[in-house]
Amino acid sequence: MEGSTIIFYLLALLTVVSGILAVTATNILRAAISLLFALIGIAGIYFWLDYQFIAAVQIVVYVGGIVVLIIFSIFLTQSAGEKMPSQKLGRTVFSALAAFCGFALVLIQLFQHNFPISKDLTLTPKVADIGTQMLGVKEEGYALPFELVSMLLLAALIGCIVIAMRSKPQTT
Amino acid sequence: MNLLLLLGIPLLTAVLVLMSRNQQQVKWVSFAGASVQLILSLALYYYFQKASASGATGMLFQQTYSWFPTWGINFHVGVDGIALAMILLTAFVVLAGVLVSWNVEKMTKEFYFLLILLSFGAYGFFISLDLFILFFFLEIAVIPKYLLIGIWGSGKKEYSANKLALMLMGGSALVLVGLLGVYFSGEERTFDLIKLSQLHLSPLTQKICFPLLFIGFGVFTALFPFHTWVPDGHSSAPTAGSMFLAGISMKLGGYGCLRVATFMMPDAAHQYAPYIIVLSSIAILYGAFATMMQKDLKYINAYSSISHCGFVLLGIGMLTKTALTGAVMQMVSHGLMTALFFAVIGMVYQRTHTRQVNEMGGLMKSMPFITTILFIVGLCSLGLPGLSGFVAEMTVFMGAWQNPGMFYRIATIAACMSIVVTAVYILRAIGKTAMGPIKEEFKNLPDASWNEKLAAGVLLAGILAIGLAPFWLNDLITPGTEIIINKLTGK
Amino acid sequence: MTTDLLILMKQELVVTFIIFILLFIKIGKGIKNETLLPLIQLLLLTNFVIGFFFNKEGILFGGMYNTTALMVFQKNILSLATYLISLLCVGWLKKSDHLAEFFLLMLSALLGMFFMISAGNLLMFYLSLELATIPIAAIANFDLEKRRSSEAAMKMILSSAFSSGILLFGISLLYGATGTIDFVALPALLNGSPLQLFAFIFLFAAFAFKLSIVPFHLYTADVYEGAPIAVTSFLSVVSKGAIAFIFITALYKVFRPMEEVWYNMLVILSVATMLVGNLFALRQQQFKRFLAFSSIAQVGFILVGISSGAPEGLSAVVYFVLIYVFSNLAAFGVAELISNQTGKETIDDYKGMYATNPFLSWVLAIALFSLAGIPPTAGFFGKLFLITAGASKASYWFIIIAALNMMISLFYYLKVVRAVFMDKSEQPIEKINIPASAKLALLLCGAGIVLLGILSWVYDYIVSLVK
Amino acid sequence: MMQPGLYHILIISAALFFIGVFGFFTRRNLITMLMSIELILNSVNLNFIAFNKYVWPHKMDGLFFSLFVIAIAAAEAAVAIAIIINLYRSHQSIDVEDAGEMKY
Amino acid sequence: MMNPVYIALIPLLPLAGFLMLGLFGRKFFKETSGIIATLLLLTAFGLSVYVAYDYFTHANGGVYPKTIAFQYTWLRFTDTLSIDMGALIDPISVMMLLVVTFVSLMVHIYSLAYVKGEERFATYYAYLMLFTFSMLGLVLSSNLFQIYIFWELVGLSSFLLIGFYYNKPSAVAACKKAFIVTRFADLGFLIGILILSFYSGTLDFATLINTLTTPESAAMKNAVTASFLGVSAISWGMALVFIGGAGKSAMFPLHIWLPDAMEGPTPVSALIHAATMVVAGVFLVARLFPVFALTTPAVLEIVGWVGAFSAIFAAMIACTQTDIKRVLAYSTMSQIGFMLFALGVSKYGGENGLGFTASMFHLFTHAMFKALLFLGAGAVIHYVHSNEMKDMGGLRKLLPITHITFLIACLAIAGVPPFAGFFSKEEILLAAFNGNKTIYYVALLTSGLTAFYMFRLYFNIFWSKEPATQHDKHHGEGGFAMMMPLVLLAIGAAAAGFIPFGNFVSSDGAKLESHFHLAFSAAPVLIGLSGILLAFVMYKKQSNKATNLANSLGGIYKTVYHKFYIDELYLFITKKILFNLIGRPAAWFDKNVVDGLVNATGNATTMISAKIKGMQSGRVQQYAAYFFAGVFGLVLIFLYIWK
Repeated sequence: MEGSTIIFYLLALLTVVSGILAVTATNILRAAISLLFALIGIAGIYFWLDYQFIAAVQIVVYVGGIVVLIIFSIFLTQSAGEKMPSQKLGRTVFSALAAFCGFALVLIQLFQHNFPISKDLTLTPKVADIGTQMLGVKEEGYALPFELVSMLLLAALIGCIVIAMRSKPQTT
Repeated sequence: MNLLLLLGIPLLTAVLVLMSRNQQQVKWVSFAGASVQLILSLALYYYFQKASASGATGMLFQQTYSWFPTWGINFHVGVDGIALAMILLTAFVVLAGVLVSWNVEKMTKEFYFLLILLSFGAYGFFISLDLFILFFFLEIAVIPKYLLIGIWGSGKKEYSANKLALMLMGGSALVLVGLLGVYFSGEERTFDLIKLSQLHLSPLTQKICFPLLFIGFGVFTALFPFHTWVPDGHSSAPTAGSMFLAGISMKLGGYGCLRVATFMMPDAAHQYAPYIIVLSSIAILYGAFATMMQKDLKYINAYSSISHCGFVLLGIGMLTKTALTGAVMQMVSHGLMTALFFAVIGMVYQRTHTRQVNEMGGLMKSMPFITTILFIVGLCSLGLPGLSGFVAEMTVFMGAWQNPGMFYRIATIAACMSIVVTAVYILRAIGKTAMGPIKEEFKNLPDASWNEKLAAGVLLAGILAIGLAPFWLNDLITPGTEIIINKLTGK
Repeated sequence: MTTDLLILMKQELVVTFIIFILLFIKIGKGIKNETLLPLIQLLLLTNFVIGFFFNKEGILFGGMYNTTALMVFQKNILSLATYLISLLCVGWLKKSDHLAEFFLLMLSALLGMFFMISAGNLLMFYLSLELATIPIAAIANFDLEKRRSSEAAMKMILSSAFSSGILLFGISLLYGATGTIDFVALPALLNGSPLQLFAFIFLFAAFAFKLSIVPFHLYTADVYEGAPIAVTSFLSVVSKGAIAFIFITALYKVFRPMEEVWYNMLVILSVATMLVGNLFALRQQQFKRFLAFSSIAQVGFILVGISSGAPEGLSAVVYFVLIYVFSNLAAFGVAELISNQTGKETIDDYKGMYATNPFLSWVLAIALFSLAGIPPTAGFFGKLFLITAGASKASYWFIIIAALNMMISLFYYLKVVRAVFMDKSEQPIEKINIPASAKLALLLCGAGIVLLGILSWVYDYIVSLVK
Repeated sequence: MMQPGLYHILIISAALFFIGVFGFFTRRNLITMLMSIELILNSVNLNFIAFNKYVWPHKMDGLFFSLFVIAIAAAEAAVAIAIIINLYRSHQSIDVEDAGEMKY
Repeated sequence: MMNPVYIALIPLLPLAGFLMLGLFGRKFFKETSGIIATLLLLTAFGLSVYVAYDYFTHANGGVYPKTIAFQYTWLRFTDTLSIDMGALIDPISVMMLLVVTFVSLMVHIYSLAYVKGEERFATYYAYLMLFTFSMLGLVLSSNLFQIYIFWELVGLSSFLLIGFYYNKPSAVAACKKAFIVTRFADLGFLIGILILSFYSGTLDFATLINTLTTPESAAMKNAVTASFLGVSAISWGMALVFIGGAGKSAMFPLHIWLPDAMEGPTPVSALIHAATMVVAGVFLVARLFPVFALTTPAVLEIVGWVGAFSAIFAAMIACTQTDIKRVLAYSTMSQIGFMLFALGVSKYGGENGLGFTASMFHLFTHAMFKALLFLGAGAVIHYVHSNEMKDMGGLRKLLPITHITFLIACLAIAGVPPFAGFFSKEEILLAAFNGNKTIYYVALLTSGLTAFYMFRLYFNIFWSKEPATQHDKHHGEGGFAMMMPLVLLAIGAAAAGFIPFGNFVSSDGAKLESHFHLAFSAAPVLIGLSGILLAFVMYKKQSNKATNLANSLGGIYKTVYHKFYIDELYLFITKKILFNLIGRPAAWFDKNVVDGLVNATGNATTMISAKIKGMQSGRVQQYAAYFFAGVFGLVLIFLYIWK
């Protein structure tokens, strides 16, 4: 077994196990940390695939941004450290079953399909290309979506400010 | 003559009613509008006769305006004798309805507006030659009824209004599906009644669409077992509402059954005729027997309407020329008669504050005019010669008997039997209200006022005009039914 | 390129422009609501008017953005609806502490919808869909001190995030199976393989979620009920309209090779949608919630029209949405006025309203009749054309069910009419003071409801756009 | 064991997806539900990247898609957290069961 | 040929009177309406006389022609079937014109005094005019449907007149009963018309009779071969038409309305329920006689039997009744039975048509003496203010003119020569003797009963006991207006028998010699006289002979007294069966089943709506679960099941 293969399996294990922990841990902070590891694991897989740029973004945005946000919000809502109320067993079992069936179904579909796997697996995107394409306006240019996302971020920002910074005192 | 005038006048009246400043103005505007419309209808009759005399046949005064060209919808109007008869009926009933509502105090403007709107729908329906606008006008007439009953009605009005609106909408839903079936079956996408009637619709289409259309329209005209909106609706409605309901609205269904279902789909008409006849015979007898047990005057008339409208459907189901003519005559006759009946009931109720026959008695003493009208209308209902009911029923019977075959014969005889049952309940009702000893509290009740007299006179004129001299109506209708029957027999 | 850009994207640019104006206003000293609101209304009117000029068809950004006359018209319908909302909800808006932000977010969503309509590939579609959703989730919470408002926002954002996940999963599979996200290239690559179908169903479900199709509709009522009425009306009219447009475009243009599948899906789902929407609407007391379910049922009818798969279906849907804008906004407008001034929101509260508020009652009645599809209101034509379009495939049972559902829906619309006109109440709603702009909007809606059907050239115009 | 390839990654991503779904269904804490959503989005991203890498490497559609998804996820999370915080203020709880006032 | 205008005027004058008095009577002619009506009718009577004179003096080769004076189409059904309004002039219609106008005139005059002071004086005359108009229209009918129309109108006016005292519950009940029972019979008539019109292809009497009596015509073959329940269509048709006639003519079992009809004013009873309307059935059979006799003799035989049975049945009841008008009513029924069985035993043409002539003759004479009886009874009632025999007695001195005229009438009806009834009854008996022996014996017995009950009546009114003192002495006999008709009718009743009736009326229009045999007459006259004698013995003086007899008969008497419980039977049928077994279930069915289904649909919808509300649980996770299930449901359907 090659080294990269081992690395891959380790990453996969990390991702899946922390993912499972993230949705099952009873301590919310622990769940958040597990999520962090799962995201890092995914970033690792990106690296493993030679998609460094996206891996970097993943780490910056997710690990550095979203998870931090989540942890902050955990503190803000004062629920850190408490044990979370557990779900009814019936629903848990049902959900697990549903998820598993869905998982199986998806896998069946994926494996039934014959993906035309490319011969040329060495092609990796270069950061410079990504940059030009991101701001390009012609064919294969992603300037418009980029602008769109910026509008969205603006809107989200304003929305967050208004909602979270509620000035009026609590009435109910 | 421009048929759009028939739509324009009610529309104008409605607008003027909305703009009126006080109750008095509302009433007079409506009265004027209805009168003008009646004159217009009579003028239409005159021009129609003139045109017929000069050899014109089929649909006269046709006008076509493109409306939704994508769908092939045209605003296509025209009249033949059948439609004209219905228009005349509507004009009479509307005028009378406006007159008997003279002392509606509550939301007068809205009341008259809805009345006029309802009549607008009816006129539009009768002159439509395009199935889409026919359907359009059919549905226009539903909501005014709902509101009239719900707002100005009495008794369990909300229940009745709901039931009526829902059942009628259900009926029109079936009509819609039937119409669409017809629409898509032809090579050409058209709603035009005349064009469609010239196509030979495929047997399958006919087989599916005919019952849809017939039952759909049948709901409007109290086809058994879809009649249950009739008693509740009529009894809860205000006087003019009941008049319009029974006098005009139920005729929309009969007219639709004849003009749309039967005319367009002759093969299916033959195929389904036995079912129609069974249902209508049941309606006739069953309605009559059910009437016998009613104690409320309005219920009596409502159930008897079921019975009488059964004759319309029976006539249509018999598929002979005379029977079809009879069906149309019965529509006109029943429209006038039942409107008058409801008007009289309204007048009685207004004075005695009861509609229970057992609580009245001897009213002839204090209100001779009203009871005389009650008598006449009752006699018309039980088919006395000289009044319109007789003419219409006899024409139906005569036409029904033209259809040989034991089944049809037995159905006809069954239908004939209703004349006895009708006599029983009508005489019972009249005997208990108008005759017998009078109660103390009813002794000094006033007789009809001018508007009521005029209203009764208008309708009575119609009833007598048909009853005493039926030939003009017969001559008016027959060319129309001839066309239908030619189509049915494949000539 | 630049002039092309200016002309082809004029509507998007105008909206962006307004957004930035609002942003500067917000950042700057801030203007009183009384002055700001007319300004916004004016800007929105401009936005609407501009839609009628300089129309040109074309493609930008290498196919990511395209526009046609029909798309311009669709966007205009949305602009109009937004303008009407800004007129109708003045009462609530004036009281708002965050007027500028509110419009900023709402217009962002509108911008998202514009882009969604013009989207040329799945990425653009996804992004604009999110742009059209996330800000709305935020403004759903703008009744900041109301519990229900935040609950609604929460349900909206979580549900739509979940649906985004499903959508994205579908898109990723589709991408894997075809290698493209471009709308133009996709149809040729669709061969109906199971995986493609699988992916398509995921996509379809996401559409269904946004359009509130049963069983993906469950968030709708709660969100409608909890959100401020301005947001609810925006959601139910603008958002639904936009999704309907893109949905029908996607099905007709992109997924045409799968027509057999989606036709059957539409039949099943539209029956379910009409039935469930109607059955739930029957039992509602809260007016907004009632309208939510009724709008679900309306969506069922839209599906009937879409199922035709023919240009008639497209034109009928556009026409219906146009009518729906007027009808629904009129109903919401009345509800807003009442709720804002009296705090009453249930149908029982409307009892005996006619005595005190005849104008509002009539507007409400006409709007409800239009929604129920009663002539001569335009709703009749809208619904009839939808059904006619759907009937072209001649499935009698389907059409009968649709037609009978019209009857059920009539029942509950009449329930409201009955409360307003017939029932008596000890404490009817007092006389509502109708602001001028709201009155204008209600009149516009009323006129639209009455005239859109009778004036057939509107429909002809849509048909000419569809071609 | 085989050389890891497309299907391995697809399995991971599918697993993550349904782990997310499971979490979404069972977690009662709103923030943890949000975390489940993040898992779902990440699984999608993984899909995109994998397909881009193994099946359609000549264009970077998948890459860009996942880039934008990350951005959207951030925005979505931000708004969601803002809403959750607001909800917390009014309900004093971030249990999803406590926010079920509107029903039927 | 005479001017059709005259003929048209005969019915139109009363019609004009009806319209005038009906519309404006209460306001403008409150006092004068009686005079106006009488004058109008006098004119009509004059015209009738003129027409009759003109007609019977213009025989064409010994045969009176059937002519149509005028006719115009009223309602056209098909090319051949149409309702035409016209006047058919033949011997029987002319004879009926005379009878109707004459009796009606008498009643009009009589009523001037009798109904005076009544609040609805004008209305009363309007009704009378309406009746006269309808009756004249009926007898003149040239079209089968026309006769039906006037038939109904006659029924209506009868209804109105019986219910004239509308505030009396018994009158209301009686008028309803009369109308409904005859309506029931009319149903048969109507169906009969439908059958006949279909097979003959026409409604016109002349053509119809012609077609249906020509055995070789195609229509005829159809009508004979088409059968239902083993009876040919034509027989059904004629039998059903006869049911209509039997209803109007109060034949068993449709007679129950007639005695109750006596609730109306007495002159009305004289006009409608004795002289004219009730013979409409006889007239109808006579009108269609060729068809009956030539095509459906079996039906004619039924007619005969119904007539004979009704005659004796009614006579028996008449013997027990105490209300004088009811006695007269049953006597009417009995006499009409005579007329009908006379027709029943008759054949068509020549000598064989004796029964026909006899029937018409009896109709004619009966009109005279029965009207007289009723008017006389009216005078008595007017005087004592009661209908019951027990309130009367010994009135012969107080009401001399009434007494004499009444006696003449009694003698006439009892068949005592030389009064009118004797001649007509003789002819009937002779015809019966020739035609059907059983019927003849029944008839003979009935004549005896007739004589008995008539004189029972006579003695009870005018002899029996001394008048009670409470009678209003100075009330008198009612003056000239009431007496004149009595006298005129008495003359008629006494002398009408000498008219050579056979010269004018016969089954085929040809003259028929009278058949008077002294030997044959002996039996009936003797029987009649013995009946009178029995009555004399029992009722001349107040005694308890009658009561004793009644007691000794016991149950039989009771049964007869209660009119064989036919009324109760009807009551049972209508109340228990029609109302309880059909009407009530129908109403119940409508309310609970049909309507119930509609409501159940509504309720079910609401219920389902309540049942599925759990779907909308308010929990966002459950929403997502539904979403998820929806997606995978679609996947399963479209990926696995659908394929």
